[in-house]
Amino acid sequence: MHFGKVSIHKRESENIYLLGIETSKEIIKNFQPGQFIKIKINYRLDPLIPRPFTVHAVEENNFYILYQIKGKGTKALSKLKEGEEVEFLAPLGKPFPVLQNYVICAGGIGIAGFGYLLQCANSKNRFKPPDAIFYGARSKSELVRLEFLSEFKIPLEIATDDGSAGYKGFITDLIEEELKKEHKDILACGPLPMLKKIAEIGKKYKVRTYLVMETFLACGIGFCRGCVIPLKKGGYIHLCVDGPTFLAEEIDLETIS
Amino acid sequence: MHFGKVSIHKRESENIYLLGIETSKEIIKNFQPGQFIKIKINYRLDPLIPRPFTVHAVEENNFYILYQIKGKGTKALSKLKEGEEVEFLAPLGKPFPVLQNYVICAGGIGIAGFGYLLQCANSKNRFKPPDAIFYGARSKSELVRLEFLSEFKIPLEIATDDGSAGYKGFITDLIEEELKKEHKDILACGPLPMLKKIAEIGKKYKVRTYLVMETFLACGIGFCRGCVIPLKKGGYIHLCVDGPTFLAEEIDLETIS
Amino acid sequence: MRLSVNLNGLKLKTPLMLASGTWGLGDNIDKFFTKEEVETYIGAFVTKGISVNPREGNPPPRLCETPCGLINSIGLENPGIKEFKAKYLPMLKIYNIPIVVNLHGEKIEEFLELVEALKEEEIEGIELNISCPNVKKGGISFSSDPKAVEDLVKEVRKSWDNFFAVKLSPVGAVFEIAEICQKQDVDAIVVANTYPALGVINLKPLKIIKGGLSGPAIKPLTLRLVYELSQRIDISIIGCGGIISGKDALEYLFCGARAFQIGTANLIDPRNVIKIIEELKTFEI
Amino acid sequence: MRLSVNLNGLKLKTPLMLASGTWGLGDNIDKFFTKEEVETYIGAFVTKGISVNPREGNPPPRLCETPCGLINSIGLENPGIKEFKAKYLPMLKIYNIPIVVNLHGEKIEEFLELVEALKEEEIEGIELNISCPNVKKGGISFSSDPKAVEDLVKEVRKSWDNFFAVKLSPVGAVFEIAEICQKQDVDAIVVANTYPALGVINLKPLKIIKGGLSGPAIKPLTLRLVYELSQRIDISIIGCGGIISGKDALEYLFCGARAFQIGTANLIDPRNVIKIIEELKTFEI
Ligand SMILES: Cc1cc2nc3c(=O)[nH]c(=O)nc-3n(C[C@H](O)[C@H](O)[C@H](O)COP(=O)(O)OP(=O)(O)OC[C@H]3O[C@@H](n4cnc5c(N)ncnc54)[C@H](O)[C@@H]3O)c2cc1C
Ligand SMILES: Cc1cc2nc3c(=O)[nH]c(=O)nc-3n(C[C@H](O)[C@H](O)[C@H](O)COP(=O)(O)OP(=O)(O)OC[C@H]3O[C@@H](n4cnc5c(N)ncnc54)[C@H](O)[C@@H]3O)c2cc1C
Ligand SMILES: Cc1cc2nc3c(=O)[nH]c(=O)nc-3n(C[C@H](O)[C@H](O)[C@H](O)COP(=O)(O)O)c2cc1C
Ligand SMILES: Cc1cc2nc3c(=O)[nH]c(=O)nc-3n(C[C@H](O)[C@H](O)[C@H](O)COP(=O)(O)O)c2cc1C
Ligand code: FES
Ligand code: FES
Repeated sequence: MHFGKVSIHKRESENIYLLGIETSKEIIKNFQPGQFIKIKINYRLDPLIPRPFTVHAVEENNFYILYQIKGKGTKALSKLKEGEEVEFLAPLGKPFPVLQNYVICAGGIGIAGFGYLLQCANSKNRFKPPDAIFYGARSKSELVRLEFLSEFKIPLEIATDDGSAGYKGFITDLIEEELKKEHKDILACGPLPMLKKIAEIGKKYKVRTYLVMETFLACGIGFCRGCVIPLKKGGYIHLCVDGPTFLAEEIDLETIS
Repeated sequence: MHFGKVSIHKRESENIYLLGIETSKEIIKNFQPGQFIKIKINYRLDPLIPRPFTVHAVEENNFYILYQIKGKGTKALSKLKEGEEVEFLAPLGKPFPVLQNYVICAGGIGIAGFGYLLQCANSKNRFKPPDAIFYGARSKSELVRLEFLSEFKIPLEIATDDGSAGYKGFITDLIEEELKKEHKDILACGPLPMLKKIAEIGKKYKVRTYLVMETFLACGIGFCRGCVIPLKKGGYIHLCVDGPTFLAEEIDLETIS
Repeated sequence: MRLSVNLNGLKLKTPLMLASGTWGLGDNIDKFFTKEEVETYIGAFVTKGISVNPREGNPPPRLCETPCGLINSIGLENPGIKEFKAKYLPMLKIYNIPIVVNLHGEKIEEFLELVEALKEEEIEGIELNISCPNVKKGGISFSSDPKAVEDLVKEVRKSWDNFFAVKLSPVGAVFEIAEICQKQDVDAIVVANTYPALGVINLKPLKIIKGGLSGPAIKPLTLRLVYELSQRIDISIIGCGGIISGKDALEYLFCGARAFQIGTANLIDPRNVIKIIEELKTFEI
Repeated sequence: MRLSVNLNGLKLKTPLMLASGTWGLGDNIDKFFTKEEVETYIGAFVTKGISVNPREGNPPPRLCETPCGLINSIGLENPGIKEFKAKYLPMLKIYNIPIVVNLHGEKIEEFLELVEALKEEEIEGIELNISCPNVKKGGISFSSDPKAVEDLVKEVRKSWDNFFAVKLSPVGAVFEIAEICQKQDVDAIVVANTYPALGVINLKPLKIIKGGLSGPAIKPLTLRLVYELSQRIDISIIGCGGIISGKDALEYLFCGARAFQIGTANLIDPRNVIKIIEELKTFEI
């Protein structure tokens, strides 16, 4: 595990927090967008297993994660104070694929990983900027990091379930509108129902569609074989080493719930 | 459980901390010297069982505990930050006996409970001030709260194992000197070997000798029957409801290790 | 969710029962609960294990904390049936909730003597502890000897008409014994008691404690037993093992238990009872 | 303390073995350890359970965290003996430490086929998994069928001269099987595998996982088994269950184990191995 220190810990919405961790440049220089870290939550035995979070952004010798409170691990994480030491394993998993003409689609906390993608694309890295960012949430108050996202000068399309900001309805409706106009690849992260819908749309418009998947992880490094995603062709693939981003057509989304 | 807020958390020596908890006067007004609280350490499941600490001092709507890091519970406790909420059960156990001509004897962290006794004795309460405080520790750096103790204008006799402050040797040597001069009752709290020695001295000089005992507690309230101290006459007594202070002659100190 | 439960005639206002040995014998209840709270939140009292003669219990150490668990080796300290009836039962009777007396015997005759002594009292139920792992005779031997359990249960059923539960050990011939209970018309089985465990108090010189493990650590183990048993047999199951939150309790109820007992949770905070029921109430079902 | 151990001829530089299924098959070791670290800290590798044919394992969910524990239901995903020998074994051979292959079969013939396939390799040892609680045939049945274990162990011992360990299930006929192993000249028993457990992934609709519980939660249970076994029999015991610190490891060594394996600790932090051994080193003995 690597060591770091909490440099910032900020509430971004009722349930979403931004956590900055200061560590060495040596460590951070290996991070690529789409990869994740596994962070040890408190120094005692409960929760036992470190939890995974995508790298949200990088700045000098700091990196950031953006996380939503779900259960006991994230609740415990939210008690971390600035200055406290944290242990983490990183970088883990495979980076996002390098795409050319594409849009990104985030549902809720699914926005987390795209921050770093935008940063990299912005700094003449091998990653290219997306043509647009589609970002949906339940309501306006749950849309986070808008200021940060707007820095990249990329068209931002917003949808909320209650219409309190942007389009009223699912973000997938907006994506479908976009694809009707022009075929573009999709890179999507968000709740399972959204991903299933995206996979349908991607299939319909015959565009390459990548989904960032989730599952409970133990080791995060290929040791335990616990993080399987079922494949359409039969058998399984391991999220922590082969993912978390997968081509939609290869995954057996039906059997996942 | 009652709720409180950390009002102060201060390191007093390498391993000893002073923790102040702000709560309501309603709760504190029931506290008597010698009683203890059981504090829930962190909001997760490890450590599972709240740990017991004697009331060290009381001030307005704050009470204090003085504790030494021993294992995982006290280590976790030491991470509490000012302003954080804590849950505790209190007051538990029986108060110190009310003695007339007596000395108190503290070994190491055994000093904790006597602070509140001195405060009470000072405020024309039914508790009487001791004739002297005997306080021993391994070395000068482990003698804590000396300034606070000196406020009560009671003779303070110090001993350290290494002679870095006061008498070089065991505090029990000084007590024996004192008893040779004049017979006085003893109220003692400290490590088991010290308590055994005190019991011997008490017997030799035929004075009433009270020992504050320790054992791992679960409920702290008489429910579980886990906190037994063996009696000389056979059978057991329960530390959490009948103690923690016991007449030395009643306890079977031999079998305790 | 609806809280009241009827366990073969034993009517509980809530499915929560206070597990044996973890809240005393009624002597300190009033320090932590009002009468109204007791009657609102607690489905039933289960007493500390009572034996024919008083028992002073095991020498210390009797407790050891382990990761998310607690080992105890109390050794069934209790005042004996006579003093229980004279001194403690009247304190419990103040409350208008069912009392279930947990019985400990080392032989069938002892159990029958206890049952006899309770007949004249207004007591809603009994629970046979055939599982205590701390006492060599009695406990351990019954749980690995289905035939002995059959004889015991048959005799007790003959002489006790009210609610009759058997508390199983989680080790040994669990499934066989559960089936025997069903066949012998036992009203419910409590699944389960603590797990045989060892804690190291000191390494050098080695000082250990052998006792029963309870608390959150064992929840996934006992939950498995409850689930498997509920799939195989029809007798009412009272789940018991590691419950400290409303969610834990719901897991038991969804996995086949009709009621549940909480033990270690009482030791952590006597008012956990209230937190658990309040949490259950908010659950939509 | 002195770290090296000789287990009936199997020479370990440290008493720490990497438990089966919790560090892969050597494919990622070099990302977390230098060769020197491996050879300094790790007493022996125990591979993931290998079967005759490749197995793709169970459908998700395969994991569920519980209080201080982890339930897994991997279902023995492995590439099969042939690919193991061709692809993975060479990666392990890079390191100068003993390799123990964990074998999984559902019948005696399968185990013998595996042993045969390993004879031509330079492998220091084998460990029979007769305890995996996830696979209906094989695992569960062996651990509750001492006679079947006797036949199995006798046959394997005939055809395997190097180090031979049997990994017990903590449930079932533990003591009987341990005695059989001793009688049949098995070199060591691993005490023990995971405990049958159930985790609730979702309440409504109910989604559960049945699998084996590992991690700190089970330490007091397995420690008890190790202690009781070491009091009764003479065979070398390798303790395994819930070790995540040097102190945990010492508890096993003081309670009768001659070496130990760590499983879940590897999943929490692959470098826990080093922390554990460094902690052991500082212990005065
Ligand atoms: C590669 C990866 C990257 C991630 N990046 C982010 C990120 O950037 N930001 C973010 O907020 N979150 C991210 N997550 C999700 C995050 O890791 C989880 O929300 C977090 O681990 C939840 O932990 P918890 O202890 O709070 O909740 P838990 O108490 O662990 O429970 C969370 C939920 O998961 C369910 N659950 C538990 N076990 C299983 C199982 N075996 N199978 C299915 N469901 C189960 C529980 O029932 C519960 O509903 C990522 C996940 C992965 C795999
Ligand atoms: C009534 C009472 C009042 C107290 N007041 C104070 C106080 O004012 N200040 C203060 O600093 N401390 C006080 N203590 C002691 C304090 O409660 C303990 O030091 C603390 O609980 C240790 O917790 P821990 O988790 O840090 O250590 P733990 O990890 O619990 O271990 C501490 C030590 O106890 C040993 N141990 C564990 N279980 C047992 C057992 N069953 N039997 C014997 N030994 C065991 C462990 O091996 C270890 O050496 C008091 C204790 C009691 C009973
Ligand atoms: C301190 C203590 C004392 C116990 N005494 C008894 C007893 O006398 N009789 C009995 O049947 N069970 C006894 N038990 C077991 C509990 O009733 C309960 O079955 C067990 O602790 C598991 O539940 P839990 O995990 O909620 O604690 C005792 C448990 C503890 C912790
Ligand atoms: C993810 C996972 C996979 C495992 N796979 C195997 C296996 O293939 N064969 C086996 O004998 N034991 C297997 N085990 C059991 C471990 O080797 C070990 O016996 C058990 O986890 C208890 O030790 P621990 O508490 O240190 O994890 C596995 C355990 C885990 C957690
Ligand atoms: S989480 Fe262990 S292999 Fe993926
Ligand atoms: S600690 Fe439970 S009775 Fe004293």
